Amino acid sequence: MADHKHHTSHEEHLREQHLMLDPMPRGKMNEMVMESMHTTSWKFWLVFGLLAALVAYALFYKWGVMILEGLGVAGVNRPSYWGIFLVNTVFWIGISHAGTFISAILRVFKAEFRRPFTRAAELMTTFGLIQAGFSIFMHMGRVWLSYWLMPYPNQRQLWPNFHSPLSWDLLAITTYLLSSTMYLFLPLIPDLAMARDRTPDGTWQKVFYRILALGFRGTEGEWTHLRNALNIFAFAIIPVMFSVHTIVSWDFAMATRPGWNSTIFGPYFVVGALHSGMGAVVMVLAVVRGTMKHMKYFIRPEHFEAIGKLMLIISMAWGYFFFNDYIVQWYGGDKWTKELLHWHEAGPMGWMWFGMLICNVAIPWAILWNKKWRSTPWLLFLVGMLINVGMWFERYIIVPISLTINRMPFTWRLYQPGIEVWLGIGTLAFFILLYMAASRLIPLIPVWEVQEGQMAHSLKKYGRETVVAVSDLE
Amino acid sequence: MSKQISRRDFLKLATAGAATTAVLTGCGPTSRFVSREPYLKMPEYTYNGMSTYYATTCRECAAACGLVVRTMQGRAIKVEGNANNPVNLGKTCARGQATLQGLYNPDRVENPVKQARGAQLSQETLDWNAAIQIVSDALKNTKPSEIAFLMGMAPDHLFDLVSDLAKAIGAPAPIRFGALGMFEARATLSKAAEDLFGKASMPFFDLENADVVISFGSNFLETWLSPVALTRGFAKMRRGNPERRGYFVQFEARMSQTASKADEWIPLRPGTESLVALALGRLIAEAKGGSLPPAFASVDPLTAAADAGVQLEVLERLAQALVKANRPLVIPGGAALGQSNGLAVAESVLALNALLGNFGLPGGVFISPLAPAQDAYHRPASAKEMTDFIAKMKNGGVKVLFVHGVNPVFELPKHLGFAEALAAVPQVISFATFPDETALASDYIFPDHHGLESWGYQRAVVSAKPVLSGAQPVVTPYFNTRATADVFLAAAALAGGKFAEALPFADEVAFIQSKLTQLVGEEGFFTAPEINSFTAYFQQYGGWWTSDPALATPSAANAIAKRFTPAAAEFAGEGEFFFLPFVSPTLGEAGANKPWLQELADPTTTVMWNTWVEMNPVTAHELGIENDDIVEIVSEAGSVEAPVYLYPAIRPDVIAMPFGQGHTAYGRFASGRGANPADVLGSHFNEAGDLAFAGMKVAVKKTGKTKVLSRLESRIGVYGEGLEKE
Amino acid sequence: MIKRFFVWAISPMGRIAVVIAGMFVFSLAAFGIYQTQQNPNPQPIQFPHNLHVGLGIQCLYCHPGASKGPSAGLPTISKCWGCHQQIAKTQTSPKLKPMLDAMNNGTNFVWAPVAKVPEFVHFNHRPHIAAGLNCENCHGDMTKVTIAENPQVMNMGWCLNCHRERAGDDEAKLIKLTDCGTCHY
Amino acid sequence: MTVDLNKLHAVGAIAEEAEGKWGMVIDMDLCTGCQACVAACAMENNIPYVEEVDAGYGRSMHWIRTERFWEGEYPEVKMSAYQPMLCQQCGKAPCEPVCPAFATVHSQAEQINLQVYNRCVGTRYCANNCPYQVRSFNWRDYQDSRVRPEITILANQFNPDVTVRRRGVMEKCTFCIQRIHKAQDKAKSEGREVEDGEFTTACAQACPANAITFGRIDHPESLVAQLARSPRAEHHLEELGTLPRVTYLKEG
Repeated sequence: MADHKHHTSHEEHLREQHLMLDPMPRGKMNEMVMESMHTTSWKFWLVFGLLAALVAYALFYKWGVMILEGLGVAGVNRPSYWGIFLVNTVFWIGISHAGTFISAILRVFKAEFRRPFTRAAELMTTFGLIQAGFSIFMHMGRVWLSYWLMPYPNQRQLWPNFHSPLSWDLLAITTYLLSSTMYLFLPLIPDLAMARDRTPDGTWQKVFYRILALGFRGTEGEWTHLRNALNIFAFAIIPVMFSVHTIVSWDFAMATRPGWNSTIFGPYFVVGALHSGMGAVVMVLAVVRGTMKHMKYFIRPEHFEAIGKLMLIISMAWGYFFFNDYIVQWYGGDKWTKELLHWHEAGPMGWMWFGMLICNVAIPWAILWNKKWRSTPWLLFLVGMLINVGMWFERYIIVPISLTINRMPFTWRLYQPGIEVWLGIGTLAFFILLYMAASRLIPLIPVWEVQEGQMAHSLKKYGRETVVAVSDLE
Repeated sequence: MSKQISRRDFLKLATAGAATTAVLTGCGPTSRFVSREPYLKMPEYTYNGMSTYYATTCRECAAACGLVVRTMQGRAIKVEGNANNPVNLGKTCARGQATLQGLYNPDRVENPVKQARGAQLSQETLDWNAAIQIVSDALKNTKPSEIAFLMGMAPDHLFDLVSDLAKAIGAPAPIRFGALGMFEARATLSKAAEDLFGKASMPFFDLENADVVISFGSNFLETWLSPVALTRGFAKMRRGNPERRGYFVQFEARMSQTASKADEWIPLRPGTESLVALALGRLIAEAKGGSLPPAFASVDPLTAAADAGVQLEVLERLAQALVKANRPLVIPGGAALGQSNGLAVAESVLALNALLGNFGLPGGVFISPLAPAQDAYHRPASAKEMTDFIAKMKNGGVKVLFVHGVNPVFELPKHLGFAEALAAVPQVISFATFPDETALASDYIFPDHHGLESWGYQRAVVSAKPVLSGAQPVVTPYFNTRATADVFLAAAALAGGKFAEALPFADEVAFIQSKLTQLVGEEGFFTAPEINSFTAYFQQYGGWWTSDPALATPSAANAIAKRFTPAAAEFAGEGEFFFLPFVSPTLGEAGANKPWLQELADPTTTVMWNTWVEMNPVTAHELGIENDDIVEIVSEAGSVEAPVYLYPAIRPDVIAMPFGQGHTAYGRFASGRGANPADVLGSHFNEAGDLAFAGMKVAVKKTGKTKVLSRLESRIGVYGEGLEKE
Repeated sequence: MIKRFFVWAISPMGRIAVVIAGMFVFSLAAFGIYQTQQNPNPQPIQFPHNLHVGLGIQCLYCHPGASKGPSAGLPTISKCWGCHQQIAKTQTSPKLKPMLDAMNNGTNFVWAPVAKVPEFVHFNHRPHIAAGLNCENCHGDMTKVTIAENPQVMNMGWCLNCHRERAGDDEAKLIKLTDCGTCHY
Repeated sequence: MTVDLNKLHAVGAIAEEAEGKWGMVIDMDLCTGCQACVAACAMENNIPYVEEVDAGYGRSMHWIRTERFWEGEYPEVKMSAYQPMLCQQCGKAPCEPVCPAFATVHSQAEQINLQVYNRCVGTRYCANNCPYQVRSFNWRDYQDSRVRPEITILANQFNPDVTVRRRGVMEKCTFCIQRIHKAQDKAKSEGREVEDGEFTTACAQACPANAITFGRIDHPESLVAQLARSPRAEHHLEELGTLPRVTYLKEG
């Protein structure tokens, strides 16, 4: 950067590269965001319709079939009592992690590059958690009685078992869903107010925005309250986020199964969740940037580059925890655990184990080192997708493949997925569907945050050097 | 008792019960408001919700185990063993337990039908009066010599009744047959006893008191003779003496369930059993010193061992063990007898026992006593006798055939041509409870009750104490069936004349009482002064038996003096494999229509719901055959297809296959499932007339098809499949 | 597109469709509630408990199983006939005609049980009687009703309350009486 | 509202160092693998059959199964002793703490593991966590006559003392708790204690080899307690600290 001869061109280059240095009038930017929401081609509705049909068939119809006929239509068996249902639950909770991570942690650490895509990430949290909820309910043999897992006073004097990790899980996920939805909603209020003001009267959208904007008018007091609330939430939600996936990992780590009974599972799962979540964020950003109007202005290679760096670090961390988990289990020398490790690598699903390592470690390391490559949206989309595949493999290895091996070799048996493949596709389709619907209703770019950032950023000259200056907003 | 419940009431009760049990955790509206109909007349000793227990006899095989059936509101709920009955002393096998699924089987013959030899069970129902008229006409209008009765293995009251009838009208004596008898080679054992002891009877092997047991192919823990009694005997042999654990050695080409419990399983070449037995005898005689008995003089242990593929040291060691044993016992049985030299095997084993001096001693060999009310030992027909009968049928010598309790179309080797012979009989009347292959090939099916709905008695063939096990209905008949004995009695009365004179009884129970009369006043488990109290006790205790064993001691002299010509068995056919069919331990001959027996894992292979071919893995790999590959087994008599199970404990030159599946009829659970090894068996017999079912050589061909066998065991965990070896 | 839906929904046809959809949902709910609330099957005869109990007939005379085993039992028609054949009114009373007909035809009454527990509850009358409970403790005062009615909802809370009360301070008894396996297996 | 967890049986799995109440001894030297116990158990406890495909896919519902392994290769091949595997009624059962609904709880009164079918929501966590893999899940409505018409007739045989389970519910060996209750009820009505050998489980009752013995393991003079003191006695996976109540007697 510093090699440029002319300051003006260097400045232009900086503006071109960094959204924060490339301000735009408030009205124009609002206009752009509104337009991005309203510009909808027939292709969008085609995809939307197809996905809706897919959700109706794969998720709801097939689920109905399974509820009526029993879990026999799925592939679960003895000893793989938990199949893809739990794989998907963990996977979706993992996906949901990156949203909060990007939004809250980066907000707390004042990472400026977060500003244009916090919303997109937070939406992922909420929608991902919904899919996780679907997956866990599908998993249950008698889902119509799932309310029994909630502690409520009843005349039978029965309570859920608070010893069970599943009870903790349920509470953790519910807490996370509620708090992440709140955390999504708070920064949304000014943008909803903006949308409300830019929506003609008499439309249902106007009603929608008016209700949701809670009468936000943008007074100084409102902004102060909002900032305070956001700060509190950003700090408060981080432990919730870590606890959720740690507790999910306890579903496994608290069990007596060989291969599951691992103390490192907590952080291993959290890092794994971030790994897949970041991959998912990058995919969403690439799609949003490629398909929605004006998004090339908001989402720039610099963002991909920054996320790419994060992904690289998380990939390394994941690699470390994987190695740690493996080596500790191997060194433990338990007969059955050794059998299990051997099964992972040399069993019929060994390709998945190697595939997981390639997707989660080898590919990110090979590609994300290069700044140019990690600034390329389509390449990052690819890497994000592979990471998600790899992380899905990881959960698959932990759940059905590990369940194959237990202390009773007479019962070892392979798992062959059945209807749960459809249900998994259904949750994926539902996730995308929700996202598509949201992209037409909710400003995907937190305009006020971007503008706030742009106001704080300026280019200053010290001698011949152009320097980016950031003023403290608080 | 249950007679007081009308059939209609019973059905209603059953439906109400079914409705209440059908809806469980959920609360559908149907379950909420059930109707409960009490008995029209409540038997004074029953209360709602409380069980009543009836003693009866298990009819799943011919062993005559006593049962106590728990009933509740007119439904049979659970089968328990009758602890008083000396045969089983309160124990049951899996087939006995599952007899309830025969009683409440969805595929029973529900009404008398005009079957007209259709492929499916006929829907053309008759009423019982018409049925009795048909039976009566058949009896009256046929020349007695052209009437034939074909019955099951069990020596029961119906056999007595039919025998009396046949004798009175001058018809040939009824023939009893069953696949179990064929695969047990009962005729061979009794012929050997006749040859050596001068009396056709079943030898009795006192397993429970022996301490070193050597068995030649006897599958006494599976289906042989009386498996529950023999299993108990085995357990006592093993652990009955706290000082010493019984030692058990099995010579068999494949590790059967029985062999799997042996301390030593010695795979020998099929057909060399008599050689090995004689060689053992010679080694023992030499070890004991003195003159060499003639029986063992002509065998050379070294060549015998070489022929059998067994090391001479092993035989020497076993000979030493037998000599040192306090109570040695050698048992012949199973496939060893079902070979061309089966009689020689039986005789040489008996001679070996004679040499060991265990005749008449605890843990030794005896002659089974006759059951109460029995004049002589009537063994079931051998396959040779069945072949003669088939020839008679084919030649038009049989005009009317009554079939009860046996399914020869399925059980006899197809090669013998029973089905074709059946077609040559103008009138076939079946009394089958289930629509089996023979029943479907009949003109009429006049269904008998299920065993748990019937009166009767049954003799225990193999028992130290003479046992007459009693049977009584534990529930009212579920369907419109009628006891075959009653049908014959009514038909005879209708026919009048000599028929009515032969069977002057009001009903089945009167006939049974007439037979029991001779036991009144006899010393036994109970003693009753007159017939009515005798019958009451007979029902209450589930039969009558003596208090003390009544075993006879055979004479050892003949056995030891007989000169044997040691020779291996001859095998028919050209193939490279010895073919070893065996009766499925879980299904038996007729268990395939009971879903829970199908669901039971075979003890050795853990296969469920199907037939398999056992093959040594090494041989299979040489032929390029893997697990679950369907192979065709071709013999000179026929061929059959079944999936392969790579069985680690079978000789490489032997393939084995269970008998029990491969039905083409017999209800939804049995038909179209698995394959029948009887289809490849030929018509070779041993000297005693038993089928040389283990005397075939077969070829194995890959078909290119596969069928995954359902196994309980894990192929990963047990065989390490799917894991690359480290 | 969604906007169009709303516009359509305001149109007359749209309103009708919305009303139909609403009625559909409502009737589904109503059906569901009906399914759980429907009345039991009618009794075969309008049996007056009050009259019989008033005559001094003991409960156990007609329901003898209660002191012996799990089920109290419902009487057979022959039990009714034991007394009623000596009562002249039996031959004439229209109320008793069903019994007379059943007796003449050799059929039987199909009672509709009133006091029921679900399939997964294994209730046993005997220990309750042995523990000194009287029939009316659970089944109400039969001198007051004609056809038997259930005075209370027989559910788990009701069972447990009584079990706890009766166990009192006896720890072993409390464990036994509140053990899941006492009723559910 | 205060809740005493003790009274809700929540402590069942936490600590029970006592020897238990009911116990079983299985002599593997006697077991011939004949499956009589399996059939008897199925008949007593209304266990559904699952038919060929499901059975081969590891969905068979046997509450007791006989395991056997191979040692060596032909001709030195040996089969291990038949090992009947059923719920070990652990004193510290791994299945109990993981159930979120208290559907599998420890019976304080009988000191066995209960499976309360009507409370089960089907998370299948207990089955995962069972080191013995002896829990079976109702994958389908195997006992519903609307799904299987033949059940209409077969249901006549159902034991009314045992709940018939529907889809989505976990089940396992109960040590024939219905027989325990019946014997206790009878003994109580006669004002005495249950005697040793007065009743037994369906599997023990059927076993032709008398390989299974059931009774009060906490009464030192009972047959089962005497057998459990045999030098051949061993517990499966004892190292996990599950305190199994089923003792196996080794061969030899």
